[in-house]
Amino acid sequence: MTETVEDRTDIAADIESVPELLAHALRIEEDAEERYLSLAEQMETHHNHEIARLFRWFAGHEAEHAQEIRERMACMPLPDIKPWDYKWQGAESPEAVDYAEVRYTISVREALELALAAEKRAFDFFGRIAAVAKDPEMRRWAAEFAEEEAEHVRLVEKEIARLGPEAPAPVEDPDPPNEPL
Amino acid sequence: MNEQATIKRKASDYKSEVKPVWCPGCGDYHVLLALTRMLAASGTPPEDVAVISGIGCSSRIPAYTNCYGFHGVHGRALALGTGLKIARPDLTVLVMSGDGDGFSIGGNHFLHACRRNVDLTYVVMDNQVYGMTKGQPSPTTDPEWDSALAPGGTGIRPFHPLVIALASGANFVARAFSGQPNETARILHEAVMHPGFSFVQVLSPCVTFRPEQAEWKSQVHPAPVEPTDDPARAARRIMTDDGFNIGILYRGDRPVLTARATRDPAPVETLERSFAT
Amino acid sequence: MNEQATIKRKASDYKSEVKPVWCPGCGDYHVLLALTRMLAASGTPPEDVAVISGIGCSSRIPAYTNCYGFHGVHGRALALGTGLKIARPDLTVLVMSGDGDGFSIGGNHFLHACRRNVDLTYVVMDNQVYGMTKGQPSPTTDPEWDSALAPGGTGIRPFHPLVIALASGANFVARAFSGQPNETARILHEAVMHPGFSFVQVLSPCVTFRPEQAEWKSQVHPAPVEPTDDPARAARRIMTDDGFNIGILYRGDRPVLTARATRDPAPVETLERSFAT
Amino acid sequence: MGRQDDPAAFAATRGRDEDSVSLAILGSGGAGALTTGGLLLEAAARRGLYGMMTRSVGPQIRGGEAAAFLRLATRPVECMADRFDAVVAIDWRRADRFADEIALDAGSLLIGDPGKPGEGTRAGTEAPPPPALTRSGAAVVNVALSDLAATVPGGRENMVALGLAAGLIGLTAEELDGLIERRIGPKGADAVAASRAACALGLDEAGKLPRRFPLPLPADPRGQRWRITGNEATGLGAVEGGVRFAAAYPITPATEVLEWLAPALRKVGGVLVQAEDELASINMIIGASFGGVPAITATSGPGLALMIESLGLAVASEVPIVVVDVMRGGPSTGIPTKSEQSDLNIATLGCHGDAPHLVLAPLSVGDCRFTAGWAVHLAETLQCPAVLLSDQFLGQSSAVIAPPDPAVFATQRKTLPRTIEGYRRYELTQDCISPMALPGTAGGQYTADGLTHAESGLPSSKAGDHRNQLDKRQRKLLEAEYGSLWAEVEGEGDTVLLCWGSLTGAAREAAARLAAAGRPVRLVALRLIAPLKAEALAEVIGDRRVLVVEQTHSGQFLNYLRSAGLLAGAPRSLRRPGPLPIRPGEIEAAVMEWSQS
Amino acid sequence: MGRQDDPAAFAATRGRDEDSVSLAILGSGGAGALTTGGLLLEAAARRGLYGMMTRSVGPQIRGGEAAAFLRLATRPVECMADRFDAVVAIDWRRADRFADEIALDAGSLLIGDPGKPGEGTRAGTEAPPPPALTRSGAAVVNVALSDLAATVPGGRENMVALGLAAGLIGLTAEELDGLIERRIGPKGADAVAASRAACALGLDEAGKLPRRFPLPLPADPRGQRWRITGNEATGLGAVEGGVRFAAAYPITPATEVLEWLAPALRKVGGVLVQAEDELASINMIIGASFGGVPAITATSGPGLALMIESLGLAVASEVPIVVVDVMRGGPSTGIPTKSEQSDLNIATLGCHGDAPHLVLAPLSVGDCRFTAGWAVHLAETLQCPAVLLSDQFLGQSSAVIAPPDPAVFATQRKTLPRTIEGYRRYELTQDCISPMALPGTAGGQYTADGLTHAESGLPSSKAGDHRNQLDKRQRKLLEAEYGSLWAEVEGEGDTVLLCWGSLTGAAREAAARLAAAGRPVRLVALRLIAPLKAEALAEVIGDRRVLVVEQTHSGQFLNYLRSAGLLAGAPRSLRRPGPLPIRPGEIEAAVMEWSQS
Ligand SMILES: Cc1ncc(C[n+]2csc(CCOP(=O)(O)OP(=O)(O)O)c2C)c(N)n1
Ligand SMILES: Cc1ncc(C[n+]2csc(CCOP(=O)(O)OP(=O)(O)O)c2C)c(N)n1
Ligand code: SF4
Ligand code: SF4
Ligand SMILES: [Mg+2]
Ligand SMILES: [Mg+2]
Repeated sequence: MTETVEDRTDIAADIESVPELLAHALRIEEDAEERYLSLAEQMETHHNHEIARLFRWFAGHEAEHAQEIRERMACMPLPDIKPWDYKWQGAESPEAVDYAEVRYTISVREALELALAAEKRAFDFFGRIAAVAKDPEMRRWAAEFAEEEAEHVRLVEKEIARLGPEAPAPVEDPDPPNEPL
Repeated sequence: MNEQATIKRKASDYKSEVKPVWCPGCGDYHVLLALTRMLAASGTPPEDVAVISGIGCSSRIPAYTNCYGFHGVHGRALALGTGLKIARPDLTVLVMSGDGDGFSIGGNHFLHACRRNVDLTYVVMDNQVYGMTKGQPSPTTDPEWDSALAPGGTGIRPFHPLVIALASGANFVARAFSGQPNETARILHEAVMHPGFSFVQVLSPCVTFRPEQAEWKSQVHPAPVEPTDDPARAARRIMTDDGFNIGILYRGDRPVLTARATRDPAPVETLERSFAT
Repeated sequence: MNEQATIKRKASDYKSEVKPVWCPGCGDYHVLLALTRMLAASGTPPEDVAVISGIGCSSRIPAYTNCYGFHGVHGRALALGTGLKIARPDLTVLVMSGDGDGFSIGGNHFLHACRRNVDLTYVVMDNQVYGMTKGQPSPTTDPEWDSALAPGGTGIRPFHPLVIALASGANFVARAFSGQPNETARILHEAVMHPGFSFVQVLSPCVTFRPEQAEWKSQVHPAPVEPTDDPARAARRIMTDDGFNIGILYRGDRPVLTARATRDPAPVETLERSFAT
Repeated sequence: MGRQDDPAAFAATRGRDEDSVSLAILGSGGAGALTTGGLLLEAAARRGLYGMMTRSVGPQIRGGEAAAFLRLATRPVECMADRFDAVVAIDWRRADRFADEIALDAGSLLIGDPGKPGEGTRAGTEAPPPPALTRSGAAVVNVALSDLAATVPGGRENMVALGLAAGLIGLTAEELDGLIERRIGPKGADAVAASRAACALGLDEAGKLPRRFPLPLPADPRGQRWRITGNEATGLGAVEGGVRFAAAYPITPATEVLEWLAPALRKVGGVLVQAEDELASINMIIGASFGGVPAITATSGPGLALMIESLGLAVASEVPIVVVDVMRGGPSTGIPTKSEQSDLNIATLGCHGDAPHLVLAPLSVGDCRFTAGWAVHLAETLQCPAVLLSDQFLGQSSAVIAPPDPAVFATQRKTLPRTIEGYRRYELTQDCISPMALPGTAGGQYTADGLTHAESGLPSSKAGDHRNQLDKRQRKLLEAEYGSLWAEVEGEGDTVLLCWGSLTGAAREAAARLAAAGRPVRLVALRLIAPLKAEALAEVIGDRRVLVVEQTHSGQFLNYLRSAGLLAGAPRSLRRPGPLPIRPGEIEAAVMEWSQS
Repeated sequence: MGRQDDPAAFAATRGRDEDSVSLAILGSGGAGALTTGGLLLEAAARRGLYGMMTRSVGPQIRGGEAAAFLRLATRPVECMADRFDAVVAIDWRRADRFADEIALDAGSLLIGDPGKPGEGTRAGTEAPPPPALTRSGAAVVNVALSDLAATVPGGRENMVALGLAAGLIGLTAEELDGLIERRIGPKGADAVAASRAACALGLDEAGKLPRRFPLPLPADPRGQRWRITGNEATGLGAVEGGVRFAAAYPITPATEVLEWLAPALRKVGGVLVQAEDELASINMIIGASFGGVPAITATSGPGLALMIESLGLAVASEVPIVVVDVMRGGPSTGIPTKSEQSDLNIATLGCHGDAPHLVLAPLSVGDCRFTAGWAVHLAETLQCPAVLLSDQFLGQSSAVIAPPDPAVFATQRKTLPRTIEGYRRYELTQDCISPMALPGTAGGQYTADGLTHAESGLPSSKAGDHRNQLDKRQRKLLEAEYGSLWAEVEGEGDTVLLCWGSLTGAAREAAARLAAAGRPVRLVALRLIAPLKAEALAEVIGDRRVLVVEQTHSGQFLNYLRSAGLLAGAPRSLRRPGPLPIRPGEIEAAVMEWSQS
């Protein structure tokens, strides 16, 4: 009842079974998809259409991913886990971009870097389970998920590389609130 | 109306089609997330939930949910929610408001809702500023914060919502941080489950007028001790904490105010009797 | 305007010709006595004192004094007094109100006046009932007290004014009993002298609607310990006392909010400059 | 000082009303004048008479000077008379304070204890009643009430006064005995005996009076009588109309509505909550009604002022509520214990923005029952707040009447019965009423909003949405069916007496007298103030000239009617602010005067 | 949809205004449309032109779609024009949202980046602007702003747009360079260079446009110009009028009054306090003014509603205060960012009881200065609250004008200079103004009261006292000297255009055009709403027919005038609620139509 986030910082290691692991994996992808969609909507509402498209593209990826997992575990009953009982290491499922990191003037590079960080967190999550789980089958699953995330990381890194080395100037808001008339 | 409570629901079932107009980066997105996750976990059908608010950026939240909602006038959400809950005890009533709405203009209702202890949950999305009216100091704003309305700062001691809640008799008192949506969902869940008046202050940054609140992420930390059921102790703790203790801080067991409806109501005609001479 | 402060004055110099319409036996007579004695002792000329009130039996007090008075609307005395004191820092401002006026409809101003810490004195004549409207429960009324509006009692936890005052930042907190007019005068005197917002709850029985309050006389007792300057400690003490501790319970030293008026004001014409293109 | 302010001068011009008798019973600090008045009213009711009692008290919470004003009659009465037949003073001490309110003439009697003269009257040189009363020419009768009471062990002056007053109007010892038995019985046999004896002494004294005003039996002596105040009747009508939730913040003179509702609602399965202030009370009832439970609050001017912002919310979000305003003297704190009709402005036009809503006014104490019920019915069916403008006179007068009509309607809020696809809370419909989903109805979820919204309820700042919803909310009121209930229209004549609310009783009585005097007028008393049935009103007025009667200083009612383009042809205005009521004779006189001019 | 709601249909019937040019600059999320508009306005001001800019934004707090509407002219302008000459879109994305507000015709230009078409427009098949704009027949001109900007290192689209718009109205490169230097200078030389270069590209593009609307120099090019909003002007006028205390609770669109006052008051030795709510803010200013310091607060409809109870207190206790209501769309939360005149009811008649007080309305952005000062003067001299009815249009429009008139009065509250025997605060005096003792004055002690009181200030429920004080408070307003300031009366003709407040600009422009067209009318614009100068108004109307123009749904102004017995002969009403303003051409058309019928 009274345990708190911090208490659970390192509890990814506590995942005890394959179904539990799969439930986490599925949640990770679903959350990531949902988050990207929501961010895309925000960008549309605030007219940053370029980034909106980018987020939708990521969302599509995550959706595919989630679907794959769903198909693979179709006959495996997964445990019903309350949002706060997932064994993440941080405040949120690792692959979801933190809402707080996003501004409406965000640039492509910044968006990609956020995505990269998210993919890396997911990779770390699975990687850690793959390293510490006792159940070999869990390790196998985790390693497989970790590899997929690694694939994503490379993909995003490639995109960032394509942007070229020079960092684009941060976009300032030419219509700040309270602009005097 | 709870017959469908066993259907498994997803957080998205509690979200409406309406796209929020909050600034990207606003903490309120996380609060919405936490709210819908909490409701999904509770399984209460969306039609049995009412989300009541006042006016402010934060108070826009009802229309973003798929529950019944009331976007009332500035500062009166708690009174409206109280009337609703007493009249319709079958509903889950969440009152959601901002620090301006809830602690400035709505301060009196806060005091008296705590005392009254009706079984509802009060969530204040605290960004220490009036967001909607573009950046004036709220009761929880730092006295030094410079703004157009208070150049150089207000010089006024911030309002301490948790202490006031305790002092006025809230039955459940917690602090959450929007950047931890799952923990926030858990706290909201406990708040809803706890009988009586539950108060949750959610630190929810305003990226636009208080960009410095991005720091909160690294400042929050779990409350170091268990929740207590002793209000004096809880108050002392909270009065001396750093404002970033996250968790459930107090759980009381005061009797809940209910409508005391008669089990078998008399027919209205019986009321005439007293007038006969 | 204090040049006459050395003239020796009597309590009666602070009483007007107007005969109170309070019920004989009402505690408010004693409060009036304490007030005028205090003022006489302070020597402040009556024209430099303003007594501001709301609506209620207790709120009738200004016209019974020979000071400037404002008998405002129900619940808003503190706001009115705050405006007056900020605009006219040279005056001694006393805001005097009842438990309904001050804690029910006026609760929000109480919270924020405590925070704001303007140098005025707030006296609430608490009889735990709405006297003027003939006997309804007030926020400080016992939950079991039976009345026409709440047959069998409200079932609601009483409001704890001193705790709320502390929690909101009052700079001086005391409890007095009208039946001890000299002690009350002393407490009021200290309250007025103390810089910042001072709050004094005066238990002042209503003989008409709460005749049982005649008992208070034997229930009150001096606070067993010295006033503290630690609000958390003061709160703990008060939260656990029996409600009849009389005396000064807390003295703080928060900075007083003043108008921050410029020493040498600029001519109004200078304001035009910003509009020129 | 005009004639209106000088009751004596005024009374002198009026005759006695043959069907009724009017008494004032006075006393200071605990003399029991109000109790005496109440007992007398009850005795009259038992005999099948009709009647009305109002009271006036000093500023003291208790123990102040008090007056009970009674009018007892063989036919229904809805206002006080022009003059008093007699004043019975248990003591004369502060009788001067009530002089304004007691119109007397040479036919009146001033009966009281010579041992307790008025303040400032010089013993020996002057009669014990204060000059403000004696200068009417009324006959002074000294009855040593306190000496008489002293002859009975445990006897009290007010019981002697009761007997005296009862005798004055022709009640019998038997009638009084029964009353005393019922009322004093619980205090034991000794008390009953003492009261009876004291009362009998009073009855004896009555026999010696120079004049008496005995009332015959009423036309229907066996008819049932209720003793009820307007505030109680308002509560009753509201509950009958379906109200099951009330939020309360006490205020004079509305508190009794709330105090009546508290136990009554509990009995019938409803609930009353005490709020921290009026801002809370109106929002609580909006919340309850949003949840589907018909809801009410009651207040007076200052409280209504605080509710105004949220009244607009109820208009915009289309949540039915009933707000009772029992008006008192204004502005600001004003005169809390006296009647005035000066909240008409705020009730009709007090909201910011264009916020059409219902405003109704009961036309008599008994009509509070009907009009309150109708207010609930209209609010519920039209999804709109209704302000019920009662006043201190209606609210706090104790009337003895035949049981008043209840409002019987098939009240049904137009709700969303079941899930429909694409539900829009604020849909533009034929009758301008949008079906309202109640929480708990699956598929009906929406967010009620005070922001300008589209049909869906979502905020919109589009000109079309704004206008559509404004149109809808205006039209639903204008096009609703009010039948003939919007006003009472009585009689024929070349003049219309146009009034509203509590002045109806006086106007009706004036109309009756004018008819009897061969100068018939048409009475038009508005029960529905807003929306104003302007066309119907223009029609019942026709080309008659109009005398607008109201209890305000600025002529709020007159102005309101004119704002609708009515009364183009020089209407006359008979108006006065509180605290003194406008008497039937004044209205009669105004019509007569106009006829002569 | 009537013609009024269809700007295209409407614009088609109107001609171009030769003295002014009207531009809309659009953009979404951070495109910089508002900044661009502001710069353009400033450039125009520097040239000695006149102008006005309003803005419209999406519901997002920032990063939403935004539009700057500009009208620049060689003569003073007080309203927006009927139609726009050109739209410059940095992008077309949510341009549809503003279509209602942008009246265009075949003579207009739609200039924008083809690479950023409107949402939902099908690339290739349709022009980039949304159909809602193109169906006006306006010519579409594609200018690849973003490609152009990309050719300049650090160049931004909105700077290209600035150059384009500047070129369109005939501003020169030199004028723009100076502007950029001043505004961008602080960001460094690179930024200045980039902006200049981008701007120059825009100017070049302007040269290629099919049409341009160059403005000549104004008649008085060397005249001083102020750039000011109505909210700022209100603050300025108030301080000039003597205000030294303000209490604030933020609300759109009044916040800027308060935010302007905060530092300004501090500068001149006054103070602004932020209150916890509007109940507090009005009571704070009552307190300050009771202490002798002229005091103000500013709010909008919802806040005014909360202040109503205490406004009545200020009336009854005769404490001067000024309450600014910057009106927005109502009822309830309504449309906070759009203008409406629908708080007339609450401002004039919103109090409970009879509570006469001052209501004033500024007639233009610049007049906010004068009328605010006059409001302070009247409040102080008449010891009465004044409500100043500004609105979102006046308050938030940025105007370029000649320095407006200040209100210069010898404002002096009638105070008690020294001790007098038997001082009575509410004494009945000849001019109905009772000398007011300020705290600190020995012998002047009294208790101000909202209860009905005697001259002494002590509570009274006597009819005479009540009436005397009601009379006095009414008469002091009615008999005060307002000179000719109560209204602007201009021109002759058989028709009166009757309006108030912010609609004056449009009505005045309509009157000028009608006069030019040989159909002169008389303009009557009320600055003093209450007390209504009914006789003077009747006189200036004479037997002319009357067109009442107002921005409400229910015709509040019309009804208010009729309530005073005015306008008996069938007036016409031209009215519409917000958010769309009533344009001069509509008023002109209504008069023309009436003439023909
Ligand atoms: C009666 C009234 N007063 C003032 C306002 C203006 N107003 C709207 S929201 C707001 C403050 C909102 O602050 P908060 O509750 O902290 O919400 P946030 O926008 O920060 O989430 C104010 C003052 C109003 N709508 N109604
Ligand atoms: C706005 C408003 N609401 C309600 C009232 C009615 N009212 C007058 S005094 C009072 C309560 C007074 O109680 P308290 O302050 O405790 O004073 P007491 O009479 O007990 O001394 C109330 C509810 C009012 N005058 N104004
Ligand atoms: S202004 Fe602040 S509170 Fe409002 S939406 Fe933006 S970030 Fe959130
Ligand atoms: S009612 Fe109570 S509070 Fe009022 S004067 Fe009488 S004793 Fe005092
Ligand atoms: Mg906030
Ligand atoms: Mg009390």
